[in-house]
Amino acid sequence: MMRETRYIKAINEALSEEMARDENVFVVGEDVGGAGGAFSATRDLLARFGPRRVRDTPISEAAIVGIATGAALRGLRPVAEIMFADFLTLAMDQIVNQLAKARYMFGGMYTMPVVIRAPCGAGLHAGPQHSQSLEAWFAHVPGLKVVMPATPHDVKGLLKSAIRDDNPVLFLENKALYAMKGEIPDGEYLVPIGKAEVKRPGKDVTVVATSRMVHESLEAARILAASGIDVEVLDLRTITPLDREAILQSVARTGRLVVAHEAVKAFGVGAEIVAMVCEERPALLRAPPARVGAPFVPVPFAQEKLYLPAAADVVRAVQGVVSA
Amino acid sequence: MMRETRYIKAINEALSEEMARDENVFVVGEDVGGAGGAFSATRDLLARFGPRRVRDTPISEAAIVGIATGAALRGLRPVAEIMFADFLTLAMDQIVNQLAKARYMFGGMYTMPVVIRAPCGAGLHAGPQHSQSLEAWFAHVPGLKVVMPATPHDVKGLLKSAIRDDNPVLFLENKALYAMKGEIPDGEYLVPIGKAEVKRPGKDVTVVATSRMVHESLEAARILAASGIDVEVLDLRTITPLDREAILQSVARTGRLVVAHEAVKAFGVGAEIVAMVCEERPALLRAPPARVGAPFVPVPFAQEKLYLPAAADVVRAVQGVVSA
Amino acid sequence: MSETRNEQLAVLESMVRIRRVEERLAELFTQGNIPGFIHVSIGQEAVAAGVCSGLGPGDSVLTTHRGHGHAVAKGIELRRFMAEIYGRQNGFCKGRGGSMHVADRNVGVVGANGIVGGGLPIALGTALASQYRGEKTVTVCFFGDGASNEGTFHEALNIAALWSLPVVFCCENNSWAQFTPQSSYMKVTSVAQRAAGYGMPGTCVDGSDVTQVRAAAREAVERARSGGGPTLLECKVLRWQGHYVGDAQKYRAPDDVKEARTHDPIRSYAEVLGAAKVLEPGDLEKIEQCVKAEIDDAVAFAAASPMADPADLLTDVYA
Amino acid sequence: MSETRNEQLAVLESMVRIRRVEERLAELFTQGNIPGFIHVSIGQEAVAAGVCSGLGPGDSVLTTHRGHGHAVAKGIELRRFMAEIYGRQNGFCKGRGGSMHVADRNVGVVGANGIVGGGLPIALGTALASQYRGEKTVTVCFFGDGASNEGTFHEALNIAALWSLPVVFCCENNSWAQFTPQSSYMKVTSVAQRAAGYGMPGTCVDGSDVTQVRAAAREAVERARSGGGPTLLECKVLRWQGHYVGDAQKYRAPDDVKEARTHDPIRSYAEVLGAAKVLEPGDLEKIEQCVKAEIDDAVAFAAASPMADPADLLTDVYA
Ligand SMILES: Cc1ncc(C[n+]2csc(CCOP(=O)(O)OP(=O)(O)O)c2C)c(N)n1
Ligand SMILES: Cc1ncc(C[n+]2csc(CCOP(=O)(O)OP(=O)(O)O)c2C)c(N)n1
Ligand SMILES: [Mg+2]
Ligand SMILES: [Mg+2]
Repeated sequence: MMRETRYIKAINEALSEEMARDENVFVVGEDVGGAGGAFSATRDLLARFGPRRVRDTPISEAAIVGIATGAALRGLRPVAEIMFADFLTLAMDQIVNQLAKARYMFGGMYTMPVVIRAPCGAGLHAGPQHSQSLEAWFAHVPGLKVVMPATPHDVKGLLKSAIRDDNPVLFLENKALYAMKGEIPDGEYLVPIGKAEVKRPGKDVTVVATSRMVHESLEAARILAASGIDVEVLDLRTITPLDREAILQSVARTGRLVVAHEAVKAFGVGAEIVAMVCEERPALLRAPPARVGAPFVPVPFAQEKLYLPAAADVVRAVQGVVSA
Repeated sequence: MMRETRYIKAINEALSEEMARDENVFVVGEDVGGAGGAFSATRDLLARFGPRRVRDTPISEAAIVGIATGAALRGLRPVAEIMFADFLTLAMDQIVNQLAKARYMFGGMYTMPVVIRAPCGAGLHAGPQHSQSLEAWFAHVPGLKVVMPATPHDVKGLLKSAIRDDNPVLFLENKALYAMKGEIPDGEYLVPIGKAEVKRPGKDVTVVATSRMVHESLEAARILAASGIDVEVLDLRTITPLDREAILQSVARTGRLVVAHEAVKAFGVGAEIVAMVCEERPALLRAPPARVGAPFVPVPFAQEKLYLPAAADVVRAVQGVVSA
Repeated sequence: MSETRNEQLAVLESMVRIRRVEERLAELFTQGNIPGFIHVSIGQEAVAAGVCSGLGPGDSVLTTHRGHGHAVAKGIELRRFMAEIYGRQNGFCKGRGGSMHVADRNVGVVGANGIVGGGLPIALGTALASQYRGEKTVTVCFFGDGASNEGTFHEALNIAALWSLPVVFCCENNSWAQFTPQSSYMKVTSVAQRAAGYGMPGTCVDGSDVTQVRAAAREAVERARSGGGPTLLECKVLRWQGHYVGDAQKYRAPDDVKEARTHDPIRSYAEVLGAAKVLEPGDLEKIEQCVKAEIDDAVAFAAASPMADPADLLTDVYA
Repeated sequence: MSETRNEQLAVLESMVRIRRVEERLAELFTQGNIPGFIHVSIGQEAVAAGVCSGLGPGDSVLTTHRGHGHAVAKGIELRRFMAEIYGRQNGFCKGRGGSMHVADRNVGVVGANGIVGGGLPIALGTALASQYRGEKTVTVCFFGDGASNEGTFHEALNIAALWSLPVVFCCENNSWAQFTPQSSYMKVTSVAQRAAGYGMPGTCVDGSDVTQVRAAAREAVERARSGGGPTLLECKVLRWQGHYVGDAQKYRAPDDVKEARTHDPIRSYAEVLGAAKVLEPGDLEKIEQCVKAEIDDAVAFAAASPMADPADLLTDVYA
């Protein structure tokens, strides 16, 4: 049986189910307790699980990640919330030099089952310091997994998998999707980390998309279908470990590649995907690949619509690739 | 007239000359004063320019960048030192959300002439938290320039240009090169930011290299010359703004592309360069491109030699590309 | 202290201006004229007006997400201020910053900041510039009690004390950080008491009493200006409204809100000035009229300003 | 306090072991047997030995770049400790960490840290785990006076006090941070005085006197263990040597070094125990012999251990 829920509610369910399942799971972050989270992800968890397992913190992002790291070193399974992904900048040492390296640096002595949830992306007019998509940084850090779910279904299944994963997972939710509705199964289910999914099959061109751009790409596919171009939309879902197989298989089917993400295009995740295909399987490509991403500019407060990559940009890129 | 100097001494000269030239230039950081810097970059500056312009700080990396940002907002030209590039993680908010965005976010009200110097790279057995190459992160941040000089000549000329630049420049020195000797002109000279340089012309394959990998690539070129492969080594020197023209022109001459950097290969600077060429001028390529970079692993303490990309890796990549 | 009547009335007017500007902002936001978020400082006006009354145009102010009051008190031009909050091209930041990033270097509003605690390290630099040049100018850095738990607070206060920088760290302690009460984020209730750990004087005043604020600020500013170094000045205030406009404060006891609203810095000061015959019948009405006209004008300007076009959006990333 | 002779001798032995281990490390480093950097704590042994003497194997210790003493005092196995510093595959971290990252979870050496101040937030988590599980275990987090100026110090102490975590923050105040004297990085000279700003007890003791260290640590550990929350324990010590082995300390007055070396925690404690007839003639020699044998054995083990091969290097990035 399926039922409809919102993206943010799906997150809340995943947290609640995993906390009920495993006594070692707890959540920690700013406003996560009494207030139920800045975006309601942790609503009612305090009432259900009590203050031991739902921990409000001061505004101290580095410490939030440190708490998670230390607790994991001693066998707990923390889920930390950083209120906006932009504030991960305040915890980079703790994430990159401590958490991500702990297992390797200490010779495999520890497992580090930490999830850091953070809402990324623009669309709420939250301005240049509250709207960034920084996944490319974290994808460049050995020891981290990076997940970016695009739908209510995936966000729930992936968050549950992330909590059960024995590695640090940076879980980047898209706050512009929080209100989005979608179908999810009634019972428990998991979505595996590291597996992309074809969200729309097509034969002319592969659009590898992440997060909100999955929906823009699906919209682009609908538009392009009218002019006879059949687009396959591959939702990457996980950035690292990158599902190279799924990308290569899709490109093998379509012969053409477009990558679409909301982050700044330059030095973004799209570069790795394009480079990987061009290096490893260039013969698959019948046309040069293309990338869609934001211009090399901070996210502006007011004119987000002019700034943000959208379906029209994907349409243009696909048309370019198809006519090349 | 040319004379020989070391990379670290060239930095020291650049600082000293620019401080003498412009009263608004000052240096700030940990151990930069009485001690002359952890690696001697600021040696004798305190004696020459006094404590007003050579400022020892507490171990407070975020504050060091904040000092520079605030001083620049009021018209000074700070040169901040972060002792190891790995510690930039402690100042990411100040660098990315404050310094890099200030000009844009405040509508062009300010110019932000800040240089942040930081030694990157492995080779000194300094371990996983003191050896990283993180330039790809900063290249993904609009508002920053990112410079990585490979020679004593370039480090001096580029540092002087960085200090005169009206934008924030992240100046990534390679600590494994500090002791390296090279020729520099006697008089004043500048090396422009944003211009790559052919360090060795060749006709069979272009190796775009950064920092220490320039030397490894030159060594690879010597080795390959013996087997009749003529390698062009293009020293990128600046990561952003990327010198696309120089890259495309070189590939136009050679028809083949290898990118070599010390940073982790996945989601590194090499991805952008490969993607850019494959997207924009795929016809230039007679063979698929290749990247050389570190494996997806933190930098190990002891076995750096097994870990670090070196001439042999460039040789292998070039051979692969040439025989493709 | 010998104060002219005009000075006192100017302080009152400043508070009234802040209150009315923010009330209007809340209204405009609720009507859908303003994108994003709006954090008002209603009830806390005495701090902005009191502290800024002792500053000159060469002095610098850094502020936060809750920064309209500080900008207005420091003399920001209302038209381009309002246009910025509207997100228009004629705003101070060309519509790229909005409410959380208003700035006007000409009157020393260095900038607001969306990162809690993000301004404190920057204030070191603006203050250092004064010292470096031998100027007698000072920096005031405003921040909240929540911000006092960020690492940047600690790094900044330590360095300011060490270098004797001409800066006043002004903490508006409203005992809330977003939706969370202070007891959930710090064990101590006074931020000023942290000053001792840096070798810096710390004072705490009733931030609803503009006379107290002005006296403490004058002392701190005077110390900074004369080379005596920084001060941590804590002003205890009460948050009348939610964290942002539209926040129904379900997490907060209604009585707490009611009690907060009994502390009205404007009404109290008007009473004080009335009792002292400084404020005469009709004066307050005149102030209100004058402020209303300014705001009407600014809103009209903002509403008539164009949005940025695509080309505008790509400029100013680099100089 | 009623102490057995054995306890006192064990503390003395612990200090001697630390001293001799580090002297040997310095020698081996100078001879080129050890890659990277080595930061010794010679002269500061009373802190490691004194604090760790009150801890059990279930208690956690986090340490720093200058962390050999803490690891050794907490009972790290010397063979794999030495092998790690040699960078060998049989080291605790398979040669990937080296001196700055030694760890042995089995004896509660959670890990050393190359990032100054990096351990303090992590100590919150290890202490929280004790509280979460209702264990009576505690965490001790060592750090330097330089580290007390990082933002992480502030965030960590605030939260530890707020949550009453079972943690002792132990600051070894040696009045140097690398090549820079304390007067250049903080205005206050006592770190303990910062505790008040968090609502946490702070104490300062002579860190060259192991008896004082033990008494203060016992009190702090007892408080933590019994649910009384954290303590900031400052131990004033003297740095005999340079920042790292090979640092000629040109930036430091020779007299300062000479003076530092007059405070020898081992000699003083041996004298105290000698006067009390706890240490009898021949005891110290026996300790020295025993320690020397352990170290010889560990060095032989390390030197005979293989280096990692390329395949080893790629494991353990993920579980
Ligand atoms: C680094 C950072 N963390 C969290 C936030 C989200 N946030 C915005 S305002 C706020 C509360 C700030 O409290 P306080 O400093 O007391 O200021 P107040 O809102 O009470 O004026 C929070 C948590 C932020 N903007 N920046
Ligand atoms: C974040 C960070 N900044 C700077 C350094 C370089 N560094 C290593 S040790 C040290 C001095 C530390 O001083 P203190 O905390 O007093 O410890 P001590 O060395 O005196 O034991 C510095 C600056 C570092 N490792 N990490
Ligand atoms: Mg507050
Ligand atoms: Mg020290």
